[in-house]
Amino acid sequence: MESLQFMLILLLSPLAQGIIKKIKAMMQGRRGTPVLQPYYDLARLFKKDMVIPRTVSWIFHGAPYVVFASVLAASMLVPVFSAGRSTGLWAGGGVGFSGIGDIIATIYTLALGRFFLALGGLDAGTAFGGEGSSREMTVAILVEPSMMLAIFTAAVASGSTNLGVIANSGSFFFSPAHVLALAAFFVAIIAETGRIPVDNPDTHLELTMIHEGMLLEYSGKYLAMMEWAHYMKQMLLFTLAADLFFPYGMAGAGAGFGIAAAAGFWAAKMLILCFGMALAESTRAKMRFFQLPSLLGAAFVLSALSMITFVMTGK
Amino acid sequence: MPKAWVVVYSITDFITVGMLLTVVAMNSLKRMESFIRAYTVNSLLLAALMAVSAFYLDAAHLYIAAAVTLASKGVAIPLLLKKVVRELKITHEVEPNINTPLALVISSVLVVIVYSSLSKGIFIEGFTENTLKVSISIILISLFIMITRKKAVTQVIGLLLMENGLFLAGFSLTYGMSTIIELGVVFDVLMGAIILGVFLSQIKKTFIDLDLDKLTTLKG
Amino acid sequence: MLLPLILIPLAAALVCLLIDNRRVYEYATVLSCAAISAVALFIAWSALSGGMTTQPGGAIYADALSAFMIVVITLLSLATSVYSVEYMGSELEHGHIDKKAHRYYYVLYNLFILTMLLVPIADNLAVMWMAVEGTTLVSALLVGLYRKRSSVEAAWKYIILCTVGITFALLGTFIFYYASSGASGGGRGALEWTALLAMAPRLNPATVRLGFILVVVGYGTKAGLAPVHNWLPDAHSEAPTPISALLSGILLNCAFYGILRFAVIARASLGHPFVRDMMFLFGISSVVVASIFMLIQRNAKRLLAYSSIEHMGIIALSFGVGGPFGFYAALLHILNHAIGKPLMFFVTGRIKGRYDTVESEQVAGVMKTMPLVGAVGFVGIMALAGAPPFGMFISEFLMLKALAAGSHWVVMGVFLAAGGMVFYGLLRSFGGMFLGAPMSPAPVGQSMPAHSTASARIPLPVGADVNRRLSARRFRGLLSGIVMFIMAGALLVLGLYIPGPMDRLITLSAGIIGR
Amino acid sequence: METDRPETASSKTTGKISSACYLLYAAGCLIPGLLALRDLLFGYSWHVSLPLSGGLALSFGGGGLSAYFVVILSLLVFCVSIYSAGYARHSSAPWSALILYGIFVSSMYAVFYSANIPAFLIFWETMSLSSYFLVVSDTENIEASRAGLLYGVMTHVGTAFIMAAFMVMFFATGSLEFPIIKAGLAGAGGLRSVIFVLALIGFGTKAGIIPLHTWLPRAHPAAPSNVSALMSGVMIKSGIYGILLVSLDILGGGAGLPAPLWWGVVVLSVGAVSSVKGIMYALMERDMKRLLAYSSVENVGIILLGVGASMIFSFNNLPSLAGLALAAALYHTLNHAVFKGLLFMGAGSAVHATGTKNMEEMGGLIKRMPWTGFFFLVGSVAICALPPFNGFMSEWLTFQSLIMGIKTSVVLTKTFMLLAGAALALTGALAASSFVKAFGISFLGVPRSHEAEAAKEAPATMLLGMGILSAVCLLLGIFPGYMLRLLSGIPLPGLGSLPQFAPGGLAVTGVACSGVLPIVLLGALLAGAAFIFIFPLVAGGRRKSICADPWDCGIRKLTPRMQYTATAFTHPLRRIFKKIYKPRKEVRIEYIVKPFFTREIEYRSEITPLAESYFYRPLVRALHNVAHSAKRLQSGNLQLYLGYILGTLVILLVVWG
Repeated sequence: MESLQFMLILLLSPLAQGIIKKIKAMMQGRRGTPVLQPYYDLARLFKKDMVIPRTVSWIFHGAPYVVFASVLAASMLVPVFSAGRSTGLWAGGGVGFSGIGDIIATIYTLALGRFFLALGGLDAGTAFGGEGSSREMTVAILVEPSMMLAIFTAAVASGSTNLGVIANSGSFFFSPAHVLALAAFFVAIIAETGRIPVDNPDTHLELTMIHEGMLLEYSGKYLAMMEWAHYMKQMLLFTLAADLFFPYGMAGAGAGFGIAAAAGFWAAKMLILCFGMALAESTRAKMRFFQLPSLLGAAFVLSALSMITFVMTGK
Repeated sequence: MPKAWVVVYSITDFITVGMLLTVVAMNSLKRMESFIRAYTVNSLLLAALMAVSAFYLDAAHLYIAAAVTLASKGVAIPLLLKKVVRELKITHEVEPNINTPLALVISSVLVVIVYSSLSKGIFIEGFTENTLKVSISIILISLFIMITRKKAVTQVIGLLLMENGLFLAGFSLTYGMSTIIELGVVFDVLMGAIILGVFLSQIKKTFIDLDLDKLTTLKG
Repeated sequence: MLLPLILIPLAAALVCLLIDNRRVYEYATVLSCAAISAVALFIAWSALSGGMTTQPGGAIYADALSAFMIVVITLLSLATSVYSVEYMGSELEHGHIDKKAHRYYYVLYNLFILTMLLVPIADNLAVMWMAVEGTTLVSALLVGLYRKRSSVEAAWKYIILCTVGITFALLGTFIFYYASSGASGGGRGALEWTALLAMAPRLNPATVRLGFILVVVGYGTKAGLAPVHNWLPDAHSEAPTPISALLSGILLNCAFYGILRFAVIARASLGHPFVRDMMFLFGISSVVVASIFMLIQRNAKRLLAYSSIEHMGIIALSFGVGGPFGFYAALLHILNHAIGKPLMFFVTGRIKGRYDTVESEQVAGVMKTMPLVGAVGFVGIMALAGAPPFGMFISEFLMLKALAAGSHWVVMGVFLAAGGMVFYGLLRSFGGMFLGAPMSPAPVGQSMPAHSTASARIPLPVGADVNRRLSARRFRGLLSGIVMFIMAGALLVLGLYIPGPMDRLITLSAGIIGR
Repeated sequence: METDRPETASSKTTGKISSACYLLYAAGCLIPGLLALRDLLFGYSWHVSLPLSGGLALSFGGGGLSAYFVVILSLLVFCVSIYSAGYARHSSAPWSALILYGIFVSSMYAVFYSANIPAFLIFWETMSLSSYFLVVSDTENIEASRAGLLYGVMTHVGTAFIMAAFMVMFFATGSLEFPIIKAGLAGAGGLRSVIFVLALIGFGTKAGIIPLHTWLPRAHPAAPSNVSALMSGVMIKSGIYGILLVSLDILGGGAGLPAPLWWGVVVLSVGAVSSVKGIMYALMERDMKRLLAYSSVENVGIILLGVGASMIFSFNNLPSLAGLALAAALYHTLNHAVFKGLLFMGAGSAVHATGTKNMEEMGGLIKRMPWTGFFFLVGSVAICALPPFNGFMSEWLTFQSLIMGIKTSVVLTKTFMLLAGAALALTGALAASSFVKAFGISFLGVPRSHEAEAAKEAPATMLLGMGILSAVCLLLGIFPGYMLRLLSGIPLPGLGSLPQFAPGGLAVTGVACSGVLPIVLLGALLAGAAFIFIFPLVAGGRRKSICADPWDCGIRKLTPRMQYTATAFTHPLRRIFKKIYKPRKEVRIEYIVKPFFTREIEYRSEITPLAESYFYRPLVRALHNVAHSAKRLQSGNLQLYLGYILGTLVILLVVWG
């Protein structure tokens, strides 16, 4: 049963997107689109025909599959609401340890998706695709260190990079190191999911877009896959944040809640994060691309601080 | 110590100092003729020294040595030099690079260095001590003359002067080695002089002038 | 068995002097060199079996060390004579020298060999001095052979500097004699090396020290040890290429041989440290000076000349550090250098034959125009740079070993640093010449050393005569090419395996030096 | 050699013969490879000694570390030789190149087998020189000969340092044989540090650590591509081998004699700097092969991260972690050899097909040479450490060891490990970006030049060589357990105590516990792909797709020149990191009517490598100045020379007379 918990991410990620949109709309005093709008979009896109540029190669066709598969596989590695000993596709797995997938593996699997996303953007040979990929990779370069450092904090604190172990050792949470790390990680999520102030998910103004730039040539089924994968990535990152920094209330964890309760906790955490995201988006304005380093640099400083405080205080 | 030795010492010292003086004096000479003359005097003194000690030590091979020296250094080489000078029409002055007083000072410094640095431990007995020091001084000073003079001919003369000093040293240290060696060395010197003469004419031909300042095309 | 070494070259010289027929005197020279090589090998053999060969009269004699030197001298003179036939031949055919000078060259060549052979077989140190002085006089004439301004200048400097230097060597010799006479109680002294060695422990140290200083400065001048090396680059760059090869390949070693002989006595009376310090002083300064001058040297022959200075410095160092390894390394290095340096001079001569210059800026693409010469040349510079698997690596490695054992770290550091600079200099200059696209469309077919530019200047003879001359030329080129390949091969072989007899000879000689 | 010459009949036959020879090489290298594999698995070792001139000897030995490197070498030589068989057929390679290739390869074998100082030095230098000649083997290429000069000199200087290190060993132990030295050095005390520093400089030059890397990005591209594959794949690993041999095996006294703490710290920092800066320069390159060369610098840095961490751990007496870090380093050594060889071969066939190394003149190659494109893509994914390929596994291990280091060691080393971890993370992202660029710009999009338009697929043998290595990339990625089993056969500190796992699995236990099952990960990926392939058929049903021009903002025609160039792709980073890159930008505009109608706009942007502009150029300039001023000593003035004689004499008389 728990081995299928990734299905939650697969199925509910569009909902999360919808919720965020809704909250934003309400904050901006609009009624906004219905919460289920992302589902409608996906369904429609899946039904549409595709327009394929003449110039593309098989990379263009392959990219959506790789992107989606990588995000899905990554979410299979992550304990959503249960980090139980027996859970997980590969609990033990003959590897002589318990619990579910590895955080570094998760991050790098996501990176695989990003790699092909960028290639797909370049394949059509248009300026916008190239621009999108270039900026995406640049942002990734700026985000990666702070994200990894933030993860290190959690990993070192619990003495493992194994998400199961991390989630199980709920003893430490809300130590100063973790607060700082969480802040850094949140900024990282903003950048990774292409949210304001890094990127504007709703724009199609060529000169400012990053993620949309890469998707510009995609349509129909492929676009649906890309978008879905994007939603899933967003929710996956939320879940990761939860597992790493406030795993309290997971099933099979030290506290050992029941499945239902754990699922409830998870939903709550997700809602909180969605709200935070919406808040961040509607209170900030989109930054110029070359102002990003200051923001992400700040994130890096935060994570470094968290690491250092941990090294110094040991908690 | 037999009385003869004392005499020998006094005379030889007298002569060797004379040789040293001629060499030192050459620092102040400017005209080519006088230069050659000074060299001739120097060689004659050398020959005389050999003869004297040959007489007192009545060693036959020293007479030979003296004769050879006289013939080669006292007569042949000066003539050769004069011939070269005449052929190459080297008339004008032999300008030193540095002025006379300084040259004199430096050469005396050289003498001092030699006298001070040749440790007493070297010598066992005999007139060699003073003579050796003189001869080394002569060699160094004539090398110094070669350094200060511009003309190629003066280089040759300086070289020959060094040979004289060398002969003096060899003679004083060894009472003249075996004659064969004397002859060999003299032969070498003679050949050297001749070949140098050849090259002097070569230089004259190719460089028009015998000034050494011209001979600086090969650098680095 | 030693007299032939003197008589054969003398005879050859007379032949060259008297018979005015190019073929004859060329062959006479080559044959005499071959003959003395044979003799040399015999001497070496007897030295290996029975120790020293003495001649009635005792003025000349040969022990293992002399035998070693004789072998080196004769074999190299043979190679050079073959190369001379090609090189001077083409010089003649392109009118760089006239017929008279051409013959005159061979006369002097034989005399030069003669004088050089006299050095190692002289037991009497004064005789040895005469021989060395003789080499100066003869080779000075050879250096000035071209009668150009530059060559005359070089010859002049050469003869003046070397004569001045050598004067001090004779003075030093006298002083040794004096010391010996002192040792024999004021009686007649000795100039025979053997005798001196016998009484070495009783010699007055102060006297010996003075004498040794004078000898080192004197013969050091001739051996091209900095800071009294200045004649060397000029003479090497201006002499006809085969003579440059002889100068750096043998002559320097002959002069250094003089130092070696005296050093043995000096060590016996003063102990090793004094000799070591003198050698380190001159060795280090030579290596440093040479490496600095090689950095930006543009003229290939001058570059090689400086490299000779460096190698003499290395020999001095490894002799200075001493110990069985040190002495062995010194002699082995003498051997290697005597093969590698002439080889590079031959290569340079080929380049000059093709491009009519040895300025590295004006030469490019040798690998294209003369692939074999380029390949041999690369082998040569790698060997000279002391890179494995060539002979010099072994000798330098042995020296380093000895240095490390004696913990002379400063010397080692300087040597290694200089080695880097030397490698840069060699590779920069020669690499530039060998690589790149050939600038002027040069005629192909490298066995025929036709001057691309000079042949334009000189109208070549016509008709059947041309063919005959061309074929003869091709033949000569082929011969010297073979010689060059043999030498390159020898460098490689010495790096991997020293033939047993040669090894024993070197070991014996090392024993003599290290006595 | 890169350009196709018109094939005459003779050149065809030479091509046939030389490709046959290359196949022989390929067959030949299997023997030592398999033997070494056996030694490694069953812990055999052997030792032979041959006499050398001068009373020296050449000793060789196998087993352990050297066996591991021999395996790497053989694997790569096998594939590269097969590749070269096709390569030589179409490029007018001279005979010398064929022979030199043989010398180069065999000298590398000899280096790994060497068991005493003379053997090591001789074959080390032979390896360097033969590679030098291979770099300049296209004798008319002046740029190559310049690169060769730099390479030759730097490697020679490096060898000098190695020699010095060995000489100190000899001084300390009185022996030239590694085993005896190993035994004797235990009590050497401070000398060990001297040896370590000298060796690190010497071998670091060959390994291409910053700032000793300058020769690498010049020499590797200049060599023919099959050779650059070997140079980047294995030769620089010989530097790593040397560092491991000296600092862990020999100085470790065999018995894991712990290194001083600062050794590990130095190696770790060197590794961090090299990895980050190497990949940053790689990112800025337009020249495909130089990009790959710079990324080699990065990967050497990553390897050194592992080595340094392992040193620190063994100092802190944590053998299992030391083993883990070392395993990571060795594993990455193999991996880098594999995918860098693969990438260089791919680049080689691309360059061969287009006749240029500049990526901005390629483009769209994947449609013209699909297989090459595919293999290059595999290599790129692997080198970016993306699962499920091999690069990921070794970097994962490195990450693990660093994180555990942060957890366990003292504050000072904690900090260093922390920085190293951040560097590694940054490196990963930068690498991804540069290889997105490398692959995207040169293989995707529209051809940017006629040559690229006319490019042809490489011949089968070349593809075969690449194909094997691609397969190896995947296998090494999904069966890491076997690798650890292999590594635990090496007698180096900690490797013995490596935990064993199921072939597919890889895990860290002890201080921490985590692990991955790459094979399952692969399964997950496939499952995800399958799901998303099936889902639309169910949900949306089959839809047709229309072909159209890409979106052009209403300009009627998009030309290839409107694509994003490599320069443009990295422009943001050039701006963000301008402190490090110090970019020089110049824009030249020709006007018809100023300032409105321009005839031509030229935009040039270059970056200045720090090490060169602040260390090497000044050094060379200084040397040249010294040399120039020294010329005055040889002024051609005879009197001066005579003065030298007099001066020398007088001084000696005064001092000793």
